[in-house]
Amino acid sequence: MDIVLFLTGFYALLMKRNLIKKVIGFGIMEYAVNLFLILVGYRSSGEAPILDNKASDMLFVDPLPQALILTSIVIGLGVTALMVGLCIRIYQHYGTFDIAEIRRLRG
Amino acid sequence: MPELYAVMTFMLIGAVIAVSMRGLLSSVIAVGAVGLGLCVMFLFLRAPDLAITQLVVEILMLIILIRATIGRGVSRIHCESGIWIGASFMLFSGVFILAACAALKEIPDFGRALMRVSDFYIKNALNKTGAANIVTSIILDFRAYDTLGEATVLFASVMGVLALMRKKGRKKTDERDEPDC
Amino acid sequence: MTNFLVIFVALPLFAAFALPVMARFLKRGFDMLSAVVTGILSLCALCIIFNPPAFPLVYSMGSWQAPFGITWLLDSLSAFMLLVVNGITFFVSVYSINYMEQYTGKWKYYCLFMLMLAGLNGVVLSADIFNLYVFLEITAISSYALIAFGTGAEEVEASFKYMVLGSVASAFILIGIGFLYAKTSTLNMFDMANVLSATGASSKPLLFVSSLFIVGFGLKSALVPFHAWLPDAHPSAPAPISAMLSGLVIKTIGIYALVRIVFNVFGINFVTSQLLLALGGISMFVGVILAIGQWDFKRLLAYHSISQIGYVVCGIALGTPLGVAGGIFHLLNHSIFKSLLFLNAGSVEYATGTRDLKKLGNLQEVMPHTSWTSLAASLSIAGIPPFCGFWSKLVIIIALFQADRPFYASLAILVGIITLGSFLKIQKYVFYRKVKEKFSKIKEAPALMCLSMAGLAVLCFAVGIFFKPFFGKVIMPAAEILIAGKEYFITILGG
Amino acid sequence: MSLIVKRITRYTVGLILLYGIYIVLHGHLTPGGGFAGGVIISLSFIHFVLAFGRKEAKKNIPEQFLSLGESFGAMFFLAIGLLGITAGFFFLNFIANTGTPFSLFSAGTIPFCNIAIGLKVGTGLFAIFIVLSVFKLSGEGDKK
Repeated sequence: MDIVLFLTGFYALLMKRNLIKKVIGFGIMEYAVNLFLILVGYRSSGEAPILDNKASDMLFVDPLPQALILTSIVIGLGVTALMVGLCIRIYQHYGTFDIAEIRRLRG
Repeated sequence: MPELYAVMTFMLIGAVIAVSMRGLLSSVIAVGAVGLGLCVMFLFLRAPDLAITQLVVEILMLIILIRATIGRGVSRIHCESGIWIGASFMLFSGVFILAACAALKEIPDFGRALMRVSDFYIKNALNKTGAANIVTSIILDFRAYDTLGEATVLFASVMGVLALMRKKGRKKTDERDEPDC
Repeated sequence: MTNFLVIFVALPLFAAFALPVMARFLKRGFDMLSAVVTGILSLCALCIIFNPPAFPLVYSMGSWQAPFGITWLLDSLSAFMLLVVNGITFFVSVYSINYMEQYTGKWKYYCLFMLMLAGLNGVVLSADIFNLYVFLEITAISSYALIAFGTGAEEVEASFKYMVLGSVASAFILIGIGFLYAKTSTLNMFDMANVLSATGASSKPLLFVSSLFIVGFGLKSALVPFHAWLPDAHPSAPAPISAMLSGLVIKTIGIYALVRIVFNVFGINFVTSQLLLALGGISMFVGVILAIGQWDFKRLLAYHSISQIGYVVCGIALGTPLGVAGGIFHLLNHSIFKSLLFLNAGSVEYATGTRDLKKLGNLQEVMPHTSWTSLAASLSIAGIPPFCGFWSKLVIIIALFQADRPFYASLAILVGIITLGSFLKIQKYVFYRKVKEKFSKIKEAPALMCLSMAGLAVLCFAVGIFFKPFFGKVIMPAAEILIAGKEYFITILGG
Repeated sequence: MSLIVKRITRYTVGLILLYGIYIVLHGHLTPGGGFAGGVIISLSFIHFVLAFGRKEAKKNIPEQFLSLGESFGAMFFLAIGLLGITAGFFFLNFIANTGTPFSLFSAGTIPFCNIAIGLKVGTGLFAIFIVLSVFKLSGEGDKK
């Protein structure tokens, strides 16, 4: 199911002709990747990886993928912000978000 | 885990809506719903750190996206790309799904992570670093260098946006020697 | 003294972080900063090459040992890559002191430039697969921003195209990392190689992951089915950035990372090597064919980049010692002469304001320095004997024959001939063709630009002349690491 | 924006800011951390700008401190890493195990890293927002 989500985003990123739709597709794709990573690290009946004063012998879920996802969320945010910036610049130049009309560079 | 499947279905529907909606604003909102679904998912999967981060990042991203789209002429963009590209995409996704399923069989089942390295983190986080939150102790101590990279990515994108949004890209030839800032 | 290594990432990062602050108080001077930083770094890289510490040198961040913390690995391959990256960056940053006068917001340029350098160095040194991804993203994001630095319509569009494809590539790579983590439950490359060979050869997921990585890194390095962004992105960027992108970025975050993972972590097998060889052959051929019809100076060069990357991949994918060495050597040579060519194109554009080959002509009289450096680079890329490009192409072709692949070998020879023709065209149209008195008022490019171009041209020549000791001392040890395959990483973990 | 929004914003901005700072400071004990807290801090500023408009915001938030704050945050973080070298390694947690566990002052360099990242992220994201929205107002209309 996660793969389908990934493919949905991928579809939007590659096929859609609207730039903002492409940004959205990128966002969805990134959600799918993050979801995949967190599913990898889950352990049945595990606890959230935060220690407290009491019990020491608990079963935790894998904390390492969580750290990775934290990083990848941030990277996604950075890329999205830059993409939106580019979109606005493109809109300023062409007056549209449609890539069919933004084909100055070909071949 | 029925609730996981429920949330995942919700996310999938949200994603499909976000991709297929005509109006930009509604698809932005739909993608927000997908993000919230992911946030709930993180909570179910025992990752509160990620849930908080995902929530706030989602809000920020929505604000930025809405600011970017609002007021920009939503010229209706109709026809999709050609049939050939669509067909090749279908082919590619079929192959991708098959290959991924084949590969997924080989990795450990859901809920049974191997955790060779992570056990070390769990056992030693408190007495080696003193932080109660294991995730924090990983990102800021065991793998702090990654976090430096992450901060740098953000810095790069801020600088990139600043550089992109300059008033004027190039100087005219006669004002080359003036200092700028 | 292993802490010495930290300078390669920390110094450019510190410069990048300090630049916004400096720009507030100083009006100029930050252009010198980047030249000084890269100069120091390239001196350090030279020191490592000529006075090597005991290889392989493993540096653990925060004293956490290999599978637990992030580790760096310095061996002869990464030392070689460090030399290439920092050396070329030094020349490019000297060049950009003058060239960037035509743009506004210079400190932002230098800031992004330093970030890019830090990202490249981080990728080269890293021995942790997720850390490699993070630094790859730093490089990629700063290069997206730098391509669009002119903020004109074409620049922005090319950058967007690159960004879409680049983020697809990143997503593929990240999924591949997720699979690997699920399979091996570690992120460290040494440990990963160990686990993968210990759990036996269940090759199906490994094949899937390697195809994910090939797609991802192939997108980043513009191998042919994935090359769509490169001919737009490289010409649109400012000339120093084109030189960086073409000379370093596609190699470091594409080829080097791919090769490191495929050879040293997975261990090369028959299928991947065939796949890579085919990709290399196709890119070699298609790139040069597409280049024939181009009349835009930089775009033509960009297509030639695709083709030359094909040579590199072909050589390395062979897996024989000679082939790998030839591939690595060609990587070095290509980064020298292709950056030089892009810098030449930049100074022609700087002086005349156009890069259309049909409008140029007779620049040899007014821009002598640009002309002779460009001649050296063209001869080098075309494979004329005393220059460096000849030797590496020769080595690759001999290796192809030795490995009993006459088809690829003859393809390589054919592509070499077409390349020669294509660069004769450039030389003729830009520098030697007689045209009317249109360009008589043009001045030669400013001194620092000439200086850096001359430096690179001399390098072109010197590497060709001192081919033999250089090849034996620097290239062969680097190639041996790749040949050693995953056993190499396993021994590092054990020792 | 209407009066109600402005009035409410006046109260909530401070609360959100405080909450962000809390998240940053307690990153090593509870969920959250420098990044999430930093985003919350920047969201509180963005909230303010959205409610009051840019001109009012300019009076209260000096814009030139944004990129300065960002650089200093990043440099601070790098400096913590470099200080580790004095004890032997890059990013060595050189003052680990000094405080008592589960209290605010524990875990060596981790809280400092959190503060640095929080500062950096908060100012940086706010700078992105400001730049993107300012550009929208001024730059449009010169289509080529």
